[in-house]
Amino acid sequence: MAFSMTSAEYVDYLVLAGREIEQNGDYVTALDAKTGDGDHWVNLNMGFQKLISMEGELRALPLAEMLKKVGMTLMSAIGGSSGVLYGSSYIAAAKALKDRDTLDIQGVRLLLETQLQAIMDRGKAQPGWKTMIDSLYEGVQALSAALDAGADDRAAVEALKQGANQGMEHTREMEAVKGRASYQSNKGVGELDPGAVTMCMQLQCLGDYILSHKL
Amino acid sequence: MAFSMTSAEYVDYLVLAGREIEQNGDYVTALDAKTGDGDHWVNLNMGFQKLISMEGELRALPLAEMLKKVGMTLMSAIGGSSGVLYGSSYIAAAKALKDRDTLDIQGVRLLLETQLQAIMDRGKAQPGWKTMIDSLYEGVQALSAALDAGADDRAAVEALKQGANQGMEHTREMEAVKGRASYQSNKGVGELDPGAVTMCMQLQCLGDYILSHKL
Amino acid sequence: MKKIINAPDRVVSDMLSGLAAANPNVCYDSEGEVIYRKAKGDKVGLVSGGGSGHEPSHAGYVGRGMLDAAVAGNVFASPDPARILKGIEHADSGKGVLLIIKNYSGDIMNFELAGELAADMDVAVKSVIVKDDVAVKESTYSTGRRGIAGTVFVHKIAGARAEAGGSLDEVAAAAQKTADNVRSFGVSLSSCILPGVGTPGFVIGEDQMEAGMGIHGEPGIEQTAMKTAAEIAALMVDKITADLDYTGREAAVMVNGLGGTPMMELCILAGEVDRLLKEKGITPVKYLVGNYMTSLEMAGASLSLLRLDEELKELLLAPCDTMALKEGV
Amino acid sequence: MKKIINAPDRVVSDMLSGLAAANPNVCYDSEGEVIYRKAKGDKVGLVSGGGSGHEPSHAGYVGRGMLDAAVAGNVFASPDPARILKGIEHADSGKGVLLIIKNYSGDIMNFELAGELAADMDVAVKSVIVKDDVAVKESTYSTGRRGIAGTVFVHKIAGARAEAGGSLDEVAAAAQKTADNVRSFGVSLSSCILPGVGTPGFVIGEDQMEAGMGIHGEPGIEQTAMKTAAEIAALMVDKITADLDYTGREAAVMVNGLGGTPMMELCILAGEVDRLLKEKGITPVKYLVGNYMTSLEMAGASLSLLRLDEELKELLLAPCDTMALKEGV
Ligand SMILES: Nc1ncnc2c1ncn2[C@@H]1O[C@H](COP(=O)(O)OP(=O)(O)O)[C@@H](O)[C@H]1O
Ligand SMILES: Nc1ncnc2c1ncn2[C@@H]1O[C@H](COP(=O)(O)OP(=O)(O)O)[C@@H](O)[C@H]1O
Ligand SMILES: [Mg+2]
Ligand SMILES: [Mg+2]
Ligand SMILES: [Mg+2]
Ligand SMILES: [Mg+2]
Repeated sequence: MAFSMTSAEYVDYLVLAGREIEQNGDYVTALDAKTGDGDHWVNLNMGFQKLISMEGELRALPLAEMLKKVGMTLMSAIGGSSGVLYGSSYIAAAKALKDRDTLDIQGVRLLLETQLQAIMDRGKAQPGWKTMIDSLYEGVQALSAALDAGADDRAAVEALKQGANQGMEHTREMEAVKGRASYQSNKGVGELDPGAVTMCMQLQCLGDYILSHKL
Repeated sequence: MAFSMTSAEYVDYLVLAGREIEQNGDYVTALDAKTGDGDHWVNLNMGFQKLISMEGELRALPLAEMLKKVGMTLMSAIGGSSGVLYGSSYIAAAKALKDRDTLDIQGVRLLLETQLQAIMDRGKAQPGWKTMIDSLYEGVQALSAALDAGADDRAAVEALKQGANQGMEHTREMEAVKGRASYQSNKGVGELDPGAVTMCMQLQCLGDYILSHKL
Repeated sequence: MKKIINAPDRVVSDMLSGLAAANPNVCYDSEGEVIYRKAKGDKVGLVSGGGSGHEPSHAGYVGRGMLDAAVAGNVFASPDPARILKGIEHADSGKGVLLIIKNYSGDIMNFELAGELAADMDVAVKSVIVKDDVAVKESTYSTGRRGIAGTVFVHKIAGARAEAGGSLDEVAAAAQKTADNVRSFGVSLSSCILPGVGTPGFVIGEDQMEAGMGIHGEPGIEQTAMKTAAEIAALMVDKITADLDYTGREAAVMVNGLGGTPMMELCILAGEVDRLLKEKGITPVKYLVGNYMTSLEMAGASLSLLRLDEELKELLLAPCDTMALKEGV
Repeated sequence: MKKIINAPDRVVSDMLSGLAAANPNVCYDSEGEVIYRKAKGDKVGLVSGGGSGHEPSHAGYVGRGMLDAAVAGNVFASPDPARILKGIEHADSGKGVLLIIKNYSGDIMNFELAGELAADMDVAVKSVIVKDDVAVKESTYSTGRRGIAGTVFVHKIAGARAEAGGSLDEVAAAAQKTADNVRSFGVSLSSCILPGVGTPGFVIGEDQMEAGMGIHGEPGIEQTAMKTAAEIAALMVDKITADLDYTGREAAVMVNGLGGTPMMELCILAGEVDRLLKEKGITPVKYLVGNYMTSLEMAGASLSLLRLDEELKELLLAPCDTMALKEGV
């Protein structure tokens, strides 16, 4: 079975992701306090709560415009590293998807690949450097591999979820190159990267939304 | 039996008083923290430790010079309210006793009466105002009353000790007029005055020294 | 107790020698624990001081346009008369010396005695007593009000008058006028630890604050639930303006941190104060926001409002060049 | 959490509006969370900024002889490019704008993007990145060293160069030279609480301190037993002078409090630093002792040493008139 997701439905997913993030404050803050400055959750949450407060407005926008608005909003409301990275990723996605009204599985793939590239470009960072990139990178890799191997939508989305989770888990053993964990003498080895954790949460929510509402 | 105390013996008493004060840090500090600024013990102790460190020098001085030196030392090493009050009291005592080499019971009486007057003058304060004056005042009153009634030295010294203790206890119910407890809305009622407590300690030590070494 | 110190009994001398090392315009007299101006002015000398633990008060205000000498006691304890006399000697250039004293029994007694000793040495000495803390009821019978952060305004204005060549009487009059027109009120959120004691003397409960606490941790007028910045500002402004009428007047405003409260919070408080003053028809013409008179590492803040007239305003805005306050760049 | 605030999500705007109320020389742009000079100079514009929580950095340094605009992000989070662009607009008078950036991924990315946007609008923009914290190893591969309190020297010196009419290239060169010659090292004694979080992210044990902690509470290089002021000074001076040779040179010295450490302790530390520098043949010619770049209410301090030559010295001592730093009264 194949799915197709409207702009409004993507906003539904964002609301779910926002709720998920909201509930994980203590956990994420503790992670960022260990290797960073402890503000990742407060600011990311502020960004997503802003999106939730704009839900109506966002739902009414065509896909590309919605993505752009999400990007601008996250960039300004989150600030810090995550703000500009998420902002850039959504603004790039808006460009890449400017001719589409809805997202099918290939659309989701393009969206995520575009976001990945935008984050890598803006962050001057690579997979394996213990950042949010790792969850997204392994998620996108798994999704693409599944699709290239002819998997159906459900299996492809499951692969995305699993890959994202593995990417997040892999950050535990990585040495940080960019971001605050790189200031530590052991480069944060032994701890999950908070940005990878919240990126993974979003990808899980996206997958779950598609699986339960669209497939 | 009558006693006579040399300058060196008075210094022995001061050393004992210094040791007694040293051991009561937590208690006195807690009292001054309740109604004042918590520094009474630190500073008074610093003053008496200074005296102890000068023991040899002090013992060698004639009575009046010793008292003056004690006054100058306490004034500068303690500082604050207690420093200038104790300093003034010893400097006044040195003047009043300048013709004596030793202290008999009348000498002790004169010493304490002079100190009391000096503290009241310098502090512009009266008995009943919840200060160190109250221990000294009631001690001196009891001593004088005993002597006037023909008590022997031992009984007179016992009266001094008991009076001082009562004076200290009475500060609990007094309203502060001078000093930091007067800033409180209830004027410190319900708490002992720290200055009265340390004054009482000294008078107890003085009495005990005379009772056990001189009588 | 975690403090950046060497030893509790060295804090005062270490602090003053460090301050003198950092400030080329002052010297340190270690015998008297006095910080004094290197360039002695041919003018009325200004001496202030008191217990340590209130830094940058008072040594931070020694310099052109403010104090000539600051005398430090032990932590929270007035310096003794001998030290104060040293300060007077350093400040005196033959035109007399004004002592600026905060209203505490200890300070009054020690400064008074020092003044008598100086008079014996034929130095003309006057003194002004600052009692700005409206948390305490004024009284002629008891010690009365404490002197707190408003004292810095007295230093500034008397300093400007002296720098401008005022006589001892004129300088004392300017200082007295300032003292008469300044009111303060403070709140604290935490206690502080005396270096020689090592543990806090009292505890303010989590979610509690103490209104009207003095700068030595002397108990305040009440412990209340922790308030917002707007509520704290309202409390401060209300207490102060209930005591002195500022309506329609210009005012200098000091939002003073007690040592452990960061600039972020002081700025937030200043914003709320500003709004309230304007609502009440008071015109703030000068703000000082920062740590001017502290209580060791205590968290909290005080507000001081100085009611201005043309004379006070001009003197307040006159140049000064000290470590902790500079005006007129 | 006890803070003098109204609400966690209002701290930045409340703080900036309070700061603007208290400082008649600046304006507050609430849309961009920008503090900018009221009197726009006909000169190269200087913009700095970063996460909030470091007050008086950066808004406290806006004024004659230092910054033209300071852009504030959320607590500990870089402002986004749109805000920074606002700051650039306020600072630009047609002679170009220099961005002074502390070396954090977040700040770099946001300021860089803002610079690109400004360039699209034909504003000439250059930037200088400050990385003075020797607690972190420098690296071209990774983010490398953090920028901390030494940044204030960059503001001061670039500001003086701009005020003196320097071109964008000249101002950038002065800023770069300062950044190249300044090194810092910090220790902290306590953690701090983000207003939006409400509880401390970590705890430093009683009798422990963290050496090399950043100004956001990023973990330092080691937790050690609490040291004396003399030992802390030695650690700081050693780490800094091991990284850059100051022997026989003049230096500017900043003893910076992290927010919760009072002036008494900073002065004691300054005294120890002064002694050590002189022992090493380094000549301190200017001291700044106080809270210049804080970490909310964190207890602790950092030392910054700027190696001077004649040019840097002259610019350092040139007049400036800001809320948090005044020179040349
Ligand atoms: N240069 C970078 N490239 C990609 N991701 C980064 C980069 N720098 C930081 N991150 C990610 O951002 C997360 C931290 O985000 P946040 O706490 O919002 O920013 P900050 O580090 O500015 O406080 C890190 O955990 C990491 O995943
Ligand atoms: N004016 C005064 N006259 C007599 N005793 C006083 C006076 N003021 C204070 N005291 C006494 O001094 C004690 C406090 O001493 P101390 O803590 O050294 O001084 P400070 O109040 O300056 O901190 C009080 O408890 C009280 O007994
Ligand atoms: Mg972070
Ligand atoms: Mg006391
Ligand atoms: Mg005291
Ligand atoms: Mg951050």
